[in-house]
Amino acid sequence: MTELAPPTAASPAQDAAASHQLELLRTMLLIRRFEEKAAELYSAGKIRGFLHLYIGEEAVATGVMQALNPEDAIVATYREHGHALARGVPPGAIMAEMYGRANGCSRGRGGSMHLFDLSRRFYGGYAIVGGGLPVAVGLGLADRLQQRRRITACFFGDGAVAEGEFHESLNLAALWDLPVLFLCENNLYAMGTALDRHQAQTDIARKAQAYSVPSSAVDGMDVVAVEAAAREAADRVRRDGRPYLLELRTYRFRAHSMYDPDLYRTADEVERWKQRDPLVLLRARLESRGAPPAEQLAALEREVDGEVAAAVAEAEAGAPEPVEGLLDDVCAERPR
Amino acid sequence: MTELAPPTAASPAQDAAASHQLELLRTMLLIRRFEEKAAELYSAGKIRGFLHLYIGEEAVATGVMQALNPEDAIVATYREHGHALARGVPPGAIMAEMYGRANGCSRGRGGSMHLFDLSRRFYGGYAIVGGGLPVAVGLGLADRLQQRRRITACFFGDGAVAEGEFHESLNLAALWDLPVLFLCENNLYAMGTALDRHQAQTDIARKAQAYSVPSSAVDGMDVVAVEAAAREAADRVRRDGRPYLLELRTYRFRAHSMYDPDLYRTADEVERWKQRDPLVLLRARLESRGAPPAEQLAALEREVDGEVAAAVAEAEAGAPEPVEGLLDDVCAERPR
Amino acid sequence: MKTTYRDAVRLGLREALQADPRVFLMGEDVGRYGGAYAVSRGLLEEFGPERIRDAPLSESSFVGAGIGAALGGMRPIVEVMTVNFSLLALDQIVNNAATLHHMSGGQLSVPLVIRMATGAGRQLAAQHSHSLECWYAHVPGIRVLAPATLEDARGMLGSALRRPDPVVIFEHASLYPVEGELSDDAGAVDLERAAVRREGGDLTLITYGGSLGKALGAAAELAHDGFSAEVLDLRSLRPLDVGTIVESVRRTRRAVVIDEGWKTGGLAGEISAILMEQAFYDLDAPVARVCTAELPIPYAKQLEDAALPQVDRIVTAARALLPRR
Amino acid sequence: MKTTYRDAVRLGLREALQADPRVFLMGEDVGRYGGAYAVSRGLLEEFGPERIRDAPLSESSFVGAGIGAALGGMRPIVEVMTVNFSLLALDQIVNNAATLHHMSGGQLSVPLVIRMATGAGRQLAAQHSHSLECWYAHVPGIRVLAPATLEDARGMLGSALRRPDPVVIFEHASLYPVEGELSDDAGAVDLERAAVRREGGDLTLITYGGSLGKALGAAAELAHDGFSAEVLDLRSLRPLDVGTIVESVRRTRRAVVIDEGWKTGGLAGEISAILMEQAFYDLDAPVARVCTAELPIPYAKQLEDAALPQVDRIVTAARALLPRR
Ligand SMILES: Cc1ncc(C[n+]2csc(CCOP(=O)(O)OP(=O)(O)O)c2C)c(N)n1
Ligand SMILES: Cc1ncc(C[n+]2csc(CCOP(=O)(O)OP(=O)(O)O)c2C)c(N)n1
Ligand SMILES: [Mg+2]
Ligand SMILES: [Mg+2]
Repeated sequence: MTELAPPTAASPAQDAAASHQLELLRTMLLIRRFEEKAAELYSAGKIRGFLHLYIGEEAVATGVMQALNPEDAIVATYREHGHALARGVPPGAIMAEMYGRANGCSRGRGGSMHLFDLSRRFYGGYAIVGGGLPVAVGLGLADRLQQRRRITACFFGDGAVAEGEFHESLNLAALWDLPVLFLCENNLYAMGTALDRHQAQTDIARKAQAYSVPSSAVDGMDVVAVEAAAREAADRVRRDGRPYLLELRTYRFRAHSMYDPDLYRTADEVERWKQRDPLVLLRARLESRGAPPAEQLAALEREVDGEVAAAVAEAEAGAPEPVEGLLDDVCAERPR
Repeated sequence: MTELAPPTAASPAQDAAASHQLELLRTMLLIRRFEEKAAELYSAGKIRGFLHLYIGEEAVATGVMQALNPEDAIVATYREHGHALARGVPPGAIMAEMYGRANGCSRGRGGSMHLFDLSRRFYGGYAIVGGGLPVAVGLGLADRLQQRRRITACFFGDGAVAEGEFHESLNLAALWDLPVLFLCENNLYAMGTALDRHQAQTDIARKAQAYSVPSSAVDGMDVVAVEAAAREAADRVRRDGRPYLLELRTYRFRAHSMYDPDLYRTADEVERWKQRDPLVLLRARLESRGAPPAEQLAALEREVDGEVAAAVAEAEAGAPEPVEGLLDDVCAERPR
Repeated sequence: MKTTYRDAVRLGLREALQADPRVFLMGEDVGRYGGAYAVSRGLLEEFGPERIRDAPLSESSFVGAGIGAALGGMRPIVEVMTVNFSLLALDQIVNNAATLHHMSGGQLSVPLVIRMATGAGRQLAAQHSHSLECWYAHVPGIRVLAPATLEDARGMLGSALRRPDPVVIFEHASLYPVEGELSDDAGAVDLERAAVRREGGDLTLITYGGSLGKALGAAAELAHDGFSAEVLDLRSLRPLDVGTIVESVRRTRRAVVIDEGWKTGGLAGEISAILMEQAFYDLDAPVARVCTAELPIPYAKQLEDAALPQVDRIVTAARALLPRR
Repeated sequence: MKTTYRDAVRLGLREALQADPRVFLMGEDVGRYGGAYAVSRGLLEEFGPERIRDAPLSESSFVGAGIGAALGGMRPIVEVMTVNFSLLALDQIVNNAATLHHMSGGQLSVPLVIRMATGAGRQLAAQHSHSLECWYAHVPGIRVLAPATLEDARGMLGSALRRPDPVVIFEHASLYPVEGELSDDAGAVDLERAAVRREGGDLTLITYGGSLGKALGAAAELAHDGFSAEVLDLRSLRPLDVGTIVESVRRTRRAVVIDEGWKTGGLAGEISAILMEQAFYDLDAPVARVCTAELPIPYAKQLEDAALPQVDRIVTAARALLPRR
C-alpha cells in the first residue's frame, strides 16, 4: 500500500513525494514537541485537569489528515492535540485553551480534552469514551440528507470498541449508507487494560463484518502507510457514500494521562515500541534515499521549536476569561 | 441435527421419542391455548397494560427448555408467557399475574411483561429491550465464581441485537468465559421494523464471530430441530463454560402487541408463515409415523383446555392485592 | 376544529416538515409502524423514508446521531418512544447535547428537538411508567417542555424548532386520545410563560402535563366547597417561569404542587424550594406536594391508582391548607 | 492511625473481601491499573483477578452483570469510574436494580453495591465533573450514601454489603487525598442517621460529601462573627434522615443547604421542600440554597471556582438569614 520507489536518481514525482514526506515529518515533529512542552507545563502547574499525550501515535493523525479535505468533518477524543494540530488548528489557540485563556480555541471552557474549531470543521474532543461515534454518524446523516459529497472522520481508541455505541453506530452508518470513516486508534491499551483483556476477539478490523462494513488494518507507526491506507479508505467512503473502518495499529509511549503511574506494562515493552517511533521511521525512510540534508532537518527542528515557543507565548499572553461571563455560553439563545 | 429414524416398526427408542414429542406438542398447545385465551381476556378488559403474544413462536421456548436442567437459570423478555409455561411455572399463577392478583407469580406487581418464579430459576421478563442480557451475564459470572456447573439461558429478540448491550454482553461473556446460552428469537421484526431495516448485516448468528463466540442458526418452527440444536448448544456451554449464540428463526403470527394495527407486513406474508405453524409441523411429523391416534390428540386438546380453564378460574378467584401493602415490596429490607 | 392531542402533535409535525426541508423525524417505528402511539401515522407516505426515518433499537446512537445531524445543519426531531428508554440515551443528551455549545466556547450549537412520551396510568408496570421530567429539568443547556393542551401539543414543536439549543418535549401518554378544540390558525406558541388555566384567589394548584386535568378536577371540587383555586400549567419545565409562579402564590398565599414524578427529589420539591426563597413571607401555609408514591409503578390497577396523584389526594392536600368553612 | 480517605476506602474494600468470599470488586481498571483514583491499588495482588475484576469499557453491561451476580448469590461491588460515566448504566440501575425486588413481588433481591466518584473542582470540565447524586436519590428501591469522613469511607461499604438491596456510594473525588485520623477498631457504621459534625444554635448548615469541609469552613468563619452554626452531614441521601434534619432546624430556626449539584431540581431543593412541609412554622427565615451555578462545569480555574459552592458564598447566604450583629 506504500508508494515508495527504489532509491535511484530522483524524478520530479520522487521530489514531490520527498517534500511531502518532509511536511509529514514537520507535522509529527510539531505534535511531539508541542506535547513535550505541554507535559512540562503540566508539571509546572500551568496546565491542569487531565492531559492525555499522543506521543508515539503521531503518524496516525498526521497520516489520516492528508486524506481529508477542508470540507470534511473531524470528531476526535480527549487525546486530540495531535489531531487538532494536524488539522491546522493554530498551536497558540490550543495551548491557550490548555491554559484556560480567552484566546483558547474553546475560550477556556474545554481545556485539553475539549478542543474545537468550527472554522476547520474540527467538531471537537469527546471525553466520554465512545461518545463521539454517534455524533459522527449524525454528521454523516446530515451530509447524506443534504446530498453533500463530504465525509466525516471519526477517531476513537481500542477501548471504545467495547462500548455499545461502537456497535450501534457502525450498524446505523452501514444501514443508512452514511459517509463516515471510522478510525480506530488501536494502541493496545484502554488505560491500564490491555486489548486482550478487554476484547474477546482482538482483531478489531474484523468486527466490521458484523455490520457489512468494509475494513482494513494498517501499521500506525508508518505515516506513509497510514496516509496511503487513509486515502484509499476516504476515497472509498466519498465514492460509495458508505462507511469504512480503518484500524491503525499504534502505541502510546507515555502514560495514559499525567495521573497514570503506568504499572500495567513493562519498560521493556515500551522500549521495543520506541524502536518503531514514527518520527524515527520516517527519518530513516527519508535518509535511506539520501534526502534531506542534515541542515534541512535542523532547520525544521528550529522552526518547530519556534512555533511551540510562540504558542506558549500566546497562551501566556492570553487574558483569563472574566468571571462575569460565567453564564454566557450555556445556551446559544441568550436569555432575554 | 434431528434424531428421526425412518418410519419402520417402532423400537423402544422410537416409542420414547414419540412420547417425548407428544409432550412437546402438549407444551406448545398449552402456550397456544393459553395465549388465545389471554387475548380474549384482554379484549374483555380482564387483562390490561401491554400484552405480547408468542403465538407462532411456541417451538422456540418449548424446544429450548428441554435442554435446560432445573438448576439452570432463565432470563426472558416481555414476550415470555411461553417461556414461563414451558419452564413449568403454573398457568394459574401466570394468568393471575395478568389479572394483577395476589396469587399471581409476581403478586400483581409485574403483569404480563414481568413474570418471575424464583423457585424455578425463572429470573423474569425484562421489558427494556436488551436489558436482560447483562443480567444473564451476571448470573453466569456468579456461577463461574462459585464454580457451579450450571448455565444461564438468555432469550432476546432480533431487535435487541441492535442495542449496545448485545455487543457488550457477548464480549463480556466471551472474555470472562461465562456459561451463558444466548438465544436470539429472530422473528424478523422489531415491532414494525423488519430485520433488514434494523440490521445492516442480517445474519445474526454470524455476528458472534466478532466476539469469538461459537454460534449457529436453527429453524425455529421445527420444535424437534430446536430441541436438538439447543441440547447441543447447552451441552457445549455446560462443558466448556463458555458462551454460545443460538439464533432461532421464527415468526410471530399475531401483532406485536394488542395495540399494534400490524400495518407493516402483508397478510400474505403472515399466511405463508402460518403454513409452517410449529404445531401443525409437529403434528404432521407425528402423523407421518402413524402416531398418535386421533383420540389421543383429542384427549390432549381437552386436557390443555381444562388446564387453561383452571388457570382462568384461579385468576378469577384470586384476591386483589390490598392497597395498604403498596409500599411493601420496594426494598427487601423492611423499613424500621 | 375538533381533534385529539395525538392529532395535534401530528399536525405540529406535518407543519414543521412542510415548512423547513431541514426538519426530519427519526426514531423507532415512526415510519412503517406509524409510531408507537400512532402519532406519526401517515407521515411516511407524505414525506418518505429519508425524512420519516425508522431507527433500530439503538437509543444512545440515534439520539447522538440527532445531535450530529443538528451540528451538520439539519433540524432533527428525534422521537424516543418513552422516557423510560431515554435512560439509554442520557449520556448523549447530558454529556453532549447539553454541553457542546458551552465546551466549544460558543462555536457549536445543537438545534435538536427530542420528543418522548412519559407517565403512568395505563398499567404498564415498573419499566414503562416513569416520569423523569425532573431529571431533564435539572440539566443546564437544554430546554424542557411539557404540553398539556392541544394548542401546546401542536404549537410547542414549531416554536422549539426555531430555537438554537436542544429542546426536550414530554408528551404524557395518557393525553394522546384526549379530545378538544383546536383553532385552525393555532400556530407557534410562546415557550417562556406558564399559563393560568383557571383563575382563583384562595390557593394555587401548580402542575403540568398529564396532571393538569387532575388539578382542574380538584379545582372544580374545591369550588363546590366555596374555594377558588387558581390552576397554573408550568408548560416549560426548564427554564421555569418563576415570575408567574411566585406572582400567583404571593396573591393566593397557599399552594399545592402536583407532579407525577416520585416525590423525593422531584420537580414539586423544586417549586416548593423556589416559593420558600421567593414567597416565604407571603405564605399562609406551607406549600404542599402531591406526587407519586415512592415505589416502582405496580401493574395491578388498584395499586397503580393508589401510587399516582389523584383528584381526591389533591383536594385533601388543598383542604389541609385552607381555612375550615 | 493517620491515613487518607483513599486508604480508608481501600481498607473498607480489603475488609469486605476478607470477610466474605462472595464479595468481589469489578470495574474499569480496578486491577492492573490500581483504580483510576488509586483506591484499589494492591488489591489485585492480594485477591487475584477473579475477585478484582478489570472490566472493559461497557458500563451498562458490567453494572448489569453486577445485578445478575447479586441475583446469583454473590455480593458484588461494582466501581463506576465516575458518576459521569454512570449515565451509560442508568438503565440497568433504575430499570433493573431498583425494580426487580418489586416487580417480582418480593422474590428477587439485588444485594449490589455500586461505588462511584463524583464532583468537580479539579478542572476536568463539563464531561467529568458532574454531581448527580440527586438523580439517584430520586429513585425508590435503592439506597444512596455519601461518605464525607474517613470513618464513613471505610465503614459504609461494609454496612452497605450487609443490606439486601442495591446501594450506591458516592465518593467525592477531591476527598481521596484528604488526611485524617481513623481509629483502628473503626468498623461498620450506621447507615440511617445524619451526623451533626458541629453543634450550634443559630442556624443549621446542611450538606454532605465533598461540601462538608466547605460548610465547616463557613461555620468557623461565622463563629468569628459570633454566630454558632450547626453543621449537619446527611450521610444517607436516600432515605434521608428527615427526623434529624427537622429537629435541628426547628431548634436553630434557620438553614442553608449546600450541595454541589446544580441548583434547579437538585437535592438542596428537596431538603428545602421537606423543611417547608415539616418546619414551616418554626422558621425565622426562608431556607437558603448554595449550589453549583447553572452551567456545564468550565475548565478554566477561575470559572470553575465561580461555578461551585465556596465558603464565602455559604457565609454570605448564612449572614443574609441571620440578624445583624
Ligand atoms: C464512558 C467512559 N468510561 C470510562 C472513561 C475513563 N477513561 C478515559 S480514557 C479510558 C481508556 C480509553 O481507551 P481507548 O479507547 O483505547 O483510548 P486511548 O486512551 O488508548 O487513546 C478510560 C477508561 C471515560 N472517559 N468514559
Ligand atoms: C430500550 C427499548 N426501546 C424500545 C422499546 C419498545 N419496544 C418494545 S418491544 C420492541 C421491539 C423488540 O423487537 P425484538 O427484540 O425483535 O423482540 P420481539 O418483540 O420481536 O419479540 C420495541 C421497539 C423497549 N421496550 N425498550
Ligand atoms: Mg487505547
Ligand atoms: Mg423480533
